[in-house]
Amino acid sequence: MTAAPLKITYREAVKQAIREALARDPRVFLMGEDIGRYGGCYAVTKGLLQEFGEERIRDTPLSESAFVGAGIGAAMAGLRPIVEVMTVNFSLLALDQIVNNAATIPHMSGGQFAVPLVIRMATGAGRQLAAQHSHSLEGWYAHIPGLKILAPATLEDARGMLWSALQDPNPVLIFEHVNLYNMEGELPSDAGAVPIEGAALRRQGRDLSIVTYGASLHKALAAAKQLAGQGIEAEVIDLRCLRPLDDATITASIARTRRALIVDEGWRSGGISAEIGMRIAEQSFYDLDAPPMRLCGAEVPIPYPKHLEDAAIPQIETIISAATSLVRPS
Amino acid sequence: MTAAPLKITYREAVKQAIREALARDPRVFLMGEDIGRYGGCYAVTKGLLQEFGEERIRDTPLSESAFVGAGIGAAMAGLRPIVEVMTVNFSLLALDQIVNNAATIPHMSGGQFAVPLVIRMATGAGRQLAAQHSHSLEGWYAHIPGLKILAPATLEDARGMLWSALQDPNPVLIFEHVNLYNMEGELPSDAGAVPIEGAALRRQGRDLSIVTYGASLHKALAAAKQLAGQGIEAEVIDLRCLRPLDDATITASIARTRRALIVDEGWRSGGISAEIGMRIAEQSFYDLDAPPMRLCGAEVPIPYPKHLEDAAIPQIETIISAATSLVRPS
Amino acid sequence: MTAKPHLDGAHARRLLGQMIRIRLFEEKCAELYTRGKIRGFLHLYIGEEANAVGVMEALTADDSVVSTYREHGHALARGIAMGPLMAEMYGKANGTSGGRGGSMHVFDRATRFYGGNAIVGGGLPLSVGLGLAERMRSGRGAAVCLFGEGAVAEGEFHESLNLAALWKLPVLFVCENNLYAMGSAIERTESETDIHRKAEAYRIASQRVDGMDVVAVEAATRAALEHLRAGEGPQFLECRTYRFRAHSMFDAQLYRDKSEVERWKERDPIKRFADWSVAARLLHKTDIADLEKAAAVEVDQAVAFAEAGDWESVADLGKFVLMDKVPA
Amino acid sequence: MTAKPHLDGAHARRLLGQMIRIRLFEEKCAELYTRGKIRGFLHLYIGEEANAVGVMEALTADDSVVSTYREHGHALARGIAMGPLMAEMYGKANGTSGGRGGSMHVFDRATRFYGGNAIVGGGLPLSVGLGLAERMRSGRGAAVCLFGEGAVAEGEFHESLNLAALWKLPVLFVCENNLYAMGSAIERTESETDIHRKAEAYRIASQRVDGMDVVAVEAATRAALEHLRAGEGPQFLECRTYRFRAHSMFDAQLYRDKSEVERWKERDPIKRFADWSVAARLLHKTDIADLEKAAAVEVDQAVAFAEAGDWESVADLGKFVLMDKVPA
Ligand SMILES: Cc1ncc(C[n+]2csc(CCOP(=O)(O)OP(=O)(O)O)c2C)c(N)n1
Ligand SMILES: Cc1ncc(C[n+]2csc(CCOP(=O)(O)OP(=O)(O)O)c2C)c(N)n1
Ligand SMILES: [Mg+2]
Ligand SMILES: [Mg+2]
Repeated sequence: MTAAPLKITYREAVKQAIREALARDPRVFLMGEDIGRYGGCYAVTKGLLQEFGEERIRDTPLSESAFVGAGIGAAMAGLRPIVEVMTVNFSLLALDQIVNNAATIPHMSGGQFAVPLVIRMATGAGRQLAAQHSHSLEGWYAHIPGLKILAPATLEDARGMLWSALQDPNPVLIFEHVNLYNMEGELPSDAGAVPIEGAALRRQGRDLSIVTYGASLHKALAAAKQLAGQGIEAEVIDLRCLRPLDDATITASIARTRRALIVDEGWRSGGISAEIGMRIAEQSFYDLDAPPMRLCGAEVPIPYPKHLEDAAIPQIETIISAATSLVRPS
Repeated sequence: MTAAPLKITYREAVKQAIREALARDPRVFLMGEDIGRYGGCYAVTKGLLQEFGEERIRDTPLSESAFVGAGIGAAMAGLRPIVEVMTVNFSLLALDQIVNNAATIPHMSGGQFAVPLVIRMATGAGRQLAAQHSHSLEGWYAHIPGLKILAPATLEDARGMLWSALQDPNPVLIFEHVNLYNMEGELPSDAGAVPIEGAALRRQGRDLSIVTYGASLHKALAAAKQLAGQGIEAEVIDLRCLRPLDDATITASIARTRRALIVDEGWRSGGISAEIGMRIAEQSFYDLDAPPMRLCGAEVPIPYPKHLEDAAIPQIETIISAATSLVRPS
Repeated sequence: MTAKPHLDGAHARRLLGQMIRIRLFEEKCAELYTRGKIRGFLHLYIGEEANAVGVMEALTADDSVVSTYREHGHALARGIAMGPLMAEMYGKANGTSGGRGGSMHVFDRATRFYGGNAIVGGGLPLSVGLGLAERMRSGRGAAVCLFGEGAVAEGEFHESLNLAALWKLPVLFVCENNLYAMGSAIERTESETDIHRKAEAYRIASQRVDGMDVVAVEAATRAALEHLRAGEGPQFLECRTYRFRAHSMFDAQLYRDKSEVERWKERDPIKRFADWSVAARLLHKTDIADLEKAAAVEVDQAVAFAEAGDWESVADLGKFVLMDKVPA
Repeated sequence: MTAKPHLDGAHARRLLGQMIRIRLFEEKCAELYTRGKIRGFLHLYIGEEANAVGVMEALTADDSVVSTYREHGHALARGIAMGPLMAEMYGKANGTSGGRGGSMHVFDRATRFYGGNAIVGGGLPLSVGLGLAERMRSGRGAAVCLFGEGAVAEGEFHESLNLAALWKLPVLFVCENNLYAMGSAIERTESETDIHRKAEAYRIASQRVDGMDVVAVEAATRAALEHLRAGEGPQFLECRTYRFRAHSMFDAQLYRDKSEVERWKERDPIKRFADWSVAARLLHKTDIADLEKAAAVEVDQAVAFAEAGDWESVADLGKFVLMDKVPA
């Protein structure tokens, strides 16, 4: 029996997850820029410093490489750090630590050391923050063996993935889309952990499968609703986890719908949609009635003005028209 | 009329290209770790310090971010730096500068500033240097708009791409596979610049198209030779340039062969082969007699022992068996 | 050593006028932000104007400037026209960067303004490259790199200072130490809080200056540039300053006391310099009113310029991702 | 301050024995490299043995160690058995890291040896994390981070030292300054060549020590650890040393004079300490011969152990890419 659902934001769901982790496991602590006194760039961690104190809520200097690396070391030594890199844009400064240490040491040491580290970061465009603050690189990170890559799109996942990620012996990167923080919905007050593997079928349909994740999931669902009005029934898959990918759910869906549209905000060439599309081509080739299609971010540094930013990433309308052209080619 | 061909190594071809650039354009200079006194980690730049002096052959401290960023600044100010990042493994430390400055500023500044910078790096596995020194990330870099990504596989390209890259107004990354430096061949003594766009058909065939680049090209050609003995004629495409990709050459080849095998040493998921495979699925779907296939690096940090390293990357034998299974499925 | 610059009335008017222009421009920006005309991140420089004006007053056209996301003051003081700057804040095509950069990414080729940069510390390596180019071409210019004290913790600071010093490049590092990086007080981010002393660890000559005193900043900059142009290598300036406003428009300022802000406001660089100029009989009270009026008019015109601007066509979204030539 | 450790015969024998073990192990490695038994990059520590031995002698089992690609000496002195170490050089499954790491990536959980690291500066942030874990669990251990002077130029050095000092973490930074980073002499890479003074820019207490003198290194390490364990925060040790061999097996050593190498060889830490021990009547000449013999036997056994090892099965290539549990 689940408790009564409460109205809550995605931001609040993440915060509850962090608070629960801190309360349940003394090895858990938080580290990142302005997570304490400032309350977090996106206000996710507001109040936690007061509640848990400075030892466990650690404001860091602007030193992405050092504090991510310190998180790796602390995890190797048995703690369970949650490192917040304020946004994915700044994570490039810590990439060497993530790739060459976190993702590599377990294998390279012959399994002697695990890196049970969670790194959270905000990702995505849509707030007119321009080229250096609007990257969508979660799909890019999904190239790295040794990492697990999560992209919670729903309140349940925002609330439930963190605890599972902390139980995982591997470095887990959680990408929270900036445009989701204010999203409201209902969540049972006793909502708990959810598994961090497997995709979720968020909508059933028969005419095409829309494969997506993160903020684009909600655009895809809105598009699917409108498409239904036109007689096109889209199945919508939320990947949830970008590494490892859940091939089975995708393959099964395409066996039903025979058409695939993959949607992500990242740059098209070499993005996660390419991987998914190629897997579909490899595994579902004979099930397909049409070539797999993808709708991605334009291959440009994201510009500041709203009309250009909007034009640079998938929107409900562009999803609808892509889906329509896939199902009803002219 | 070209001059008589001379026997020469890939290493020497790169050096000739650098030397020519230094001699022809006073704005060109070289900067990187141990390129001067030491003579270059792979001996590519040996002797250039003596020839061109300290102002133009600049040994840098171990500061990848700063000297790559300095290259960007110098290029913006009108010079033509060639920055050597000793190997791609260390380039992660400079990634913020490459992505957020070099690739972004021209667009973000509304076209006011160009970044006519060339960054050279060694890439690839195969020398038993283990996980932190064996990355193949050129395909990963190809995700970034604003960059051009080159992978010279032949002596002609090693000799000729650099000058063209220096004429290009955009940041160009040149990836030289470590296993190619000792490759010998013949090159006309007056070999000059070659265009830095477009793939090259290195072998013609009718049964399948092998799409590859870099060190894998030579494995693919060797495999194609053996396949011919079995009656399978493989066409072999050398991508040469990983960003932008030359779709037309690939598409035309597949229209002839109806089968595609993509080979690269990088990790499979989210690698360049995924992008190429997806493009083939998108553009050549109805030309294909079989799903596009890829043969990539195993998704592991590359281990030190030779047998495991060999097993982790495509080899002539695995290319042959992949090609065979594609053309003659059991 | 250059002495404190001998100020005449014109000089005082210029300094004060620049500071007032910046102040009024930014107050208007804040207003336009609440009206939704400016979006994204907006970082105001209010309270710190003396730094930009003092530094830029000492530069020549040969010098180049590398800035941060808090760069409106730097841009205006460097000579970028207010209309295109405001249009950039709007994201209009008649903005300095064609509207693509917005508040954080003002670029201007004509004044050698190498950009606002939204990656903390991201501009430091660029400035080393600009200095290197200057040196290799035997130019007379300096590369002036402005950054906040928060950037000092980044590895780029360390690598850049070492490289500039090692190669004796003409780079002037200007650290605008406003005591906070977002909500992090410097005591909470630096084990050594006396920043200008860090420069010594690279053997870079450094000065600390009162960043609320425009004349002091100008004098220190001139002194530094003199050493620099004499071939003595990079110079370092720490300007002790304070931002009166929030870090950005999203900041509830939980991390500092109102009283602290009020104390610093008593040292408002504009009021202070205006009072002093009047007391020193360099300016008349009416001069000040005139400057304020002129700046207000200029701001209104800038808004009108921005309002009248066009939006870039969506068709041009991909333009300049790859350049087809190096701009002359 | 701890005084210079009072050496007895057993202590001297231990120090000398360790240095001899390292030397003979590595001379064997060089030989095995030319025979193709060891491949990839091989970085020898010959000449620098006093650092590893002096530092490790002062550590306890609670301490953890973060090292570099030049770590055979660190590993042996820390107590990693020679057999598995040699097997790792071969890439055999009975190696310390199951053979996957090779020369540059020795890991050993039992001795808290957190790895050789082939990214220069890459281990520094890890050590900060190890120190943090120790602090948060109120442990008594120190995180000891060894790195070359070349790493000092990396941003990671700067960020890590600041963070460790800011949080007063129990990290002992040991810079093995052998004057060269590959072919780059320190004067060509650092604007301030007196490295231990850089530590001061982070308010980290630092000592410089003769890295060719094992007793001095041990004493300095003990002193540093005493401060560290008293809660005084990170400590910094600069060991002035020299590598007698090439950077790696691919290095033609164009960048330094043979005579310079010869001069340093006169200060060979093994010979020097052996002579001193005999002169001080702590050891007898026969003791030294015994130590050499024992080490030679141990090396032969290590080679036999490595030779006898199996190759990891190709089927296990993907094992541990993702761990299925955290090792206990
Ligand atoms: C690399 C990086 N990390 C984090 C941020 C987020 N951020 C933007 S401004 C800022 C504070 C910078 O403080 P400071 O350098 O002192 O400059 P100030 O804002 O005070 O002018 C932070 C943390 C960023 N933009 N870049
Ligand atoms: C980030 C990075 N850049 C470059 C290299 C190549 N490299 C390996 S060792 C080395 C020199 C390091 O010198 P130092 O830190 O003094 O250590 P030493 O070899 O003298 O012990 C270089 C440049 C590397 N491994 N990592
Ligand atoms: Mg600040
Ligand atoms: Mg060294």
